[in-house]
Amino acid sequence: MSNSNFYDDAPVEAPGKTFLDSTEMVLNMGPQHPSTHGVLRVILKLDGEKVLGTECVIGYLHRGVEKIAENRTYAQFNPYVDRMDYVAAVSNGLGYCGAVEKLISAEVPKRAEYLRVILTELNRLASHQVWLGTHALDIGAITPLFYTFREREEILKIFEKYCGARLTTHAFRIGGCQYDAYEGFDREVLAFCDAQDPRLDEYEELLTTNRIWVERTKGVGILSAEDAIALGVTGPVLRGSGVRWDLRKAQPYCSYKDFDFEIPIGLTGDTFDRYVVRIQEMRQSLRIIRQAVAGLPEGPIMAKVPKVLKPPVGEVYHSIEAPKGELGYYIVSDGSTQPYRVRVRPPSFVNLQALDVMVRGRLVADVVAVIGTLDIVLGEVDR
Amino acid sequence: MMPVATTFFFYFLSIIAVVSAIVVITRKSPVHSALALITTLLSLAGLYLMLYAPFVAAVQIVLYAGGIMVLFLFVIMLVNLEKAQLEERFNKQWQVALIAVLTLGALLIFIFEKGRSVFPQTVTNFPENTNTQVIGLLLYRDYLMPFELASLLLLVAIVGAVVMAKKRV
Amino acid sequence: MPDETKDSQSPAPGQESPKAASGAGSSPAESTSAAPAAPAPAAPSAAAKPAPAPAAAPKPPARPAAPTPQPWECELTAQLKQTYGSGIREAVTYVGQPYLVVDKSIAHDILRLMRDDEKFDYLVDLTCVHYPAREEQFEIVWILYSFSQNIRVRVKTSIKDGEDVQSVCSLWTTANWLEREAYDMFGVKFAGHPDLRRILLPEDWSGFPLRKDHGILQQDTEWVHKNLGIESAQ
Amino acid sequence: MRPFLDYLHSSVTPGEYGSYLWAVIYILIIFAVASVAVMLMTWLERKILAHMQVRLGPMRVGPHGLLQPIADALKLLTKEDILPDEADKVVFWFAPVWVMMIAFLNYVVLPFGRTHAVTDMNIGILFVLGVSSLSVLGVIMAGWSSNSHYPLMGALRSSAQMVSYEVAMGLAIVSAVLMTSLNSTGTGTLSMIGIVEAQKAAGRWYIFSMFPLGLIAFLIFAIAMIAETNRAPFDLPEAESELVAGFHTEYSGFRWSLFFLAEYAAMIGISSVAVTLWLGGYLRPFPNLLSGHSWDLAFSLFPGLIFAGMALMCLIGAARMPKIPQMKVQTIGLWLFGGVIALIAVVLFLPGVRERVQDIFWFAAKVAAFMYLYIWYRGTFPRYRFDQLMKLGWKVLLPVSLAVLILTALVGIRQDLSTVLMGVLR
Repeated sequence: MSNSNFYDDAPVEAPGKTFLDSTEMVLNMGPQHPSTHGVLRVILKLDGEKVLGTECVIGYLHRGVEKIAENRTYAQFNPYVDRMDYVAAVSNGLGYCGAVEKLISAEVPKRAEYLRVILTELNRLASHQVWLGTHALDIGAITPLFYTFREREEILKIFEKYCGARLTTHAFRIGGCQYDAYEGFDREVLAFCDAQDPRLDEYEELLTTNRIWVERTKGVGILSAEDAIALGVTGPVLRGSGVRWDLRKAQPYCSYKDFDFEIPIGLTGDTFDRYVVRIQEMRQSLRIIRQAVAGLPEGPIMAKVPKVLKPPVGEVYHSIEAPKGELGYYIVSDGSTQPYRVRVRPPSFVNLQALDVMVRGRLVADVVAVIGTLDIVLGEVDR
Repeated sequence: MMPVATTFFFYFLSIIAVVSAIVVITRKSPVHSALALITTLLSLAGLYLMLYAPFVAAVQIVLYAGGIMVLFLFVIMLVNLEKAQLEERFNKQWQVALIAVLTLGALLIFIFEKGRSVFPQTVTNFPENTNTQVIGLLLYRDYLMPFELASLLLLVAIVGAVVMAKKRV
Repeated sequence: MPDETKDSQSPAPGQESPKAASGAGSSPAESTSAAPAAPAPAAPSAAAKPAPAPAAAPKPPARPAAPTPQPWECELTAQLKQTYGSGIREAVTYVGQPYLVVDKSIAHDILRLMRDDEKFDYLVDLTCVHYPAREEQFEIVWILYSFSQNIRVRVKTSIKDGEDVQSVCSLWTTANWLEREAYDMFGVKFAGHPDLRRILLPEDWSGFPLRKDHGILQQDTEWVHKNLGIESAQ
Repeated sequence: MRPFLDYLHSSVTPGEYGSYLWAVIYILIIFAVASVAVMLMTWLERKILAHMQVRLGPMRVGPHGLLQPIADALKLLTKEDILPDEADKVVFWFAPVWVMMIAFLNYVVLPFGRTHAVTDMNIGILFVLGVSSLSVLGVIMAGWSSNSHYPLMGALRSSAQMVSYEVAMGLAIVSAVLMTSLNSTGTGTLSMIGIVEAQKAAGRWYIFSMFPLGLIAFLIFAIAMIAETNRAPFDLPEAESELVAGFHTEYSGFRWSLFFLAEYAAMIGISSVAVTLWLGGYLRPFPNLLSGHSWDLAFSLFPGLIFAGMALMCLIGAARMPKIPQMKVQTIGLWLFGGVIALIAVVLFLPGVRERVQDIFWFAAKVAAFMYLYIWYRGTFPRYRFDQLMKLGWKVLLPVSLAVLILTALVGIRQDLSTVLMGVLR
């Protein structure tokens, strides 16, 4: 976790330097820092304000989720996944349930799938709103944070009414949903969508045309499409680099092929593009939610799943498009009630690796902007 | 308006100036030296005020204390010298410094003795509020040509400095 | 492998329905052979031999629709089998997801081939599974994805404890952290990795927690004994 | 005693009057009022920002959180005073004192009214420039002595920023000073009161004279002064998302509150300079156009009326408070507050007070507008990056201010120029 090499090497003066040359400075950003979004520690090698190199130190929030999974039954592990990306708990649940359902070949009823889509897309909105607020705060605009949290609160209220929890929702069960939509669910969701549209315009008014915002984000943290693919980044970061790839379209799961939506992409792969991509994604999410609410079929919400899950021996990899990128679960079953191995493919962890490429040669202020634009959640990075 | 406690303030400022000047050369930490130098400059500005030269005093503060010394500190903080290096650097020069100080002091005393008659015996009171205007007239009317030439020289120096600094990077 | 998508047993893009892959019927024998692991090294051919049963042999499935692994047949596998022969131990699809089990010695070559020739340009994930009962304890899994073909393939290989596996950092930059994590959790060494250090756990951590034989209780007791001076915290 | 009381009938500043006692009294009053203004400013900032951000802000301590600044101050004073082990103790101790001293030193020359300034220095505006150039030293001292990376970077940023923006600021000031020389005698003034009086004589605020030159110079100053006081969007030295708290990261408790106090005092101080130079300082609106005894009377009633209105709002608010036991203390507090304001309103209507205080009122009103702008910027703008800030300072503000200066000079001597040109042509 700590890396002594990097730290020790830095202050040593390079030979041939004269007495008056400025020395490299090693700045330890985090784990207690206002804008590392949790307990990320970034060691920056600086020349004045210019970043010569970065080193991410992670693992402060490591809870051994994958080990826990091996000691829980399939159903028991379900609530644990909520704790990974805690701002998008519903997506985590969707991925895990989907993987187990694939493993046991369960057929989820249509109504449950639509409910899942509605909740997941609401969660995507909530996650993007947290991102937008904190990202703007990192760049110095304090007001958007309060606006986005106001809207997120509405989403959390819907979650609370649906399943009783706000943050770690545990909304889905293996085989469907535990709860049916409550009375007035569709009305409230649609009311939220209608209220959300003008508010997205409001965010854009505050930021998209704001000169300082544009100057701070345009051309900052550029990630070319080739780099993005080589680094394995996914989600809005990949799309911001101009790769039109979204698992919801590429390999539709959970009835996503029923809905009509677009995949916004950026052109240059800079921070501004990723910002625009996420804002557009929020609009697309609203579109999906409207369609799903309108087409919400009647019927059961749970597949016929045995009480004690004993999947056949085998292995499966299932991934979904979480707000942060491709969230995959690789589950190996040995035929017992407990998974033999659960591997989580965390989007934040992989995306965070791109930080070094994106900030090298730029200024300290850009590091903060880039950490914000990667939209990482340390609970998921460290698991 | 009559100034009060002129003598007191004169000696007060002089002592501050001298003491902090000594501190400048005795401190090991360059930042402390720089701060002491700023104190010297400020007390000198106070002395200018007492000489009814408010403009000079203000310029002294703006340029030396506020501008040049800030750049000094800026550089010192950036360079971040090693302590051992400092001691080495500042210990070898004291003999040279002593000779220089003695020579300069002797020169000053000699001039003071020799040219005693040049110094006025009484204080002449300039009207306070015309000081700045007088300087302006001198600079931009009587000595316009030298002033502009000096500006040109400084401009050349700036350009030269930029060019030389550019080469190194 | 253009005809990949036409193969009924392979995942047509976006339609990884479990139904599509479930075979005609299943017998206990077959389902036993569907152990998650690679078969014993002596039996490179995919189908027949029972695995050395990492866990208790699963009971015959209660439901008739339990999926079974099907041989994965397409141009790519045919070509690979031709080139590497018995190096390709298995080429299977299970619930519509194809995977290759290859010999350790050719794993890196195959991965390079997959990236360069077959355009699997995105390394989705790299992980490891521990089977302490086997001789080749660690199964390394590379999950690959091709943007152009929209196919996801797993490549797996097995190594003994203490053996190295060739790093793929030079093929996919993203492997850097993923390999560090696999090393951190399983102690699998990746030869040629630029900076193989622990990533999530502290540098001075002892043991590799995701190994099946990692004693959590024992580690806990050791820690409290050393740091708190008590016998046990349990 | 007689000369002491006689001052009240004079119409000059204590400095001109030569009364040191009165000067000291003025200094004390200004210090007290500025401190209270800073406290009020912190409350206002939190309230206004809160309302911009669809929330309420402080509501618990006193009616509408009015006593929040006092609670904050108490909290800061009782907080543990942490002195970093590796810090340079003397400099660390001295830095906040210096920053505070410098911030309040400006107030010596600020003319709050024709007679309400500690003294009227003939180099007033130069004094302001000199003092503001010294304020950066405190920041550097604080950053360096903390012996920590974030403060050091904050100090480096801030010194670079303040030195850069001082240049543009100085040039903008000079173009305003140039305008004072546009009178029959041809000599300008550097005195703060002199500048305001010159605006009165010229019949217009300098922001409107030589349109748009005055306006551009004012805008340059308005931008530079935000950078000088390290406020959003130029708050890089203390950018909380990058440098934690910049140069005062290592400070806590009382020392930190000195920095805080100094920052707000400097904001008020530099806004006062802007008001003095371009917005007619203490002059009431239209002193020449709407002159005459009745207009004077009407305008002098204004401050009293405003306070009366505020008192009325408070009292109405108090009367409409919910009648529940939990709100009892709050209601009483609001009644008392309204009462105090009403009392102030009554005092402001007294003829003697009315005449002397209205200058201060107009000055304070103009400064308050600036304070609101400061808060508004903070609520609206993201933060500039360091290189962008430097680019703006050196590549935009400096050339523009130089051009404005030269144009102002040319317009100022256009009569002479035309005569010379005509002579050459002939």
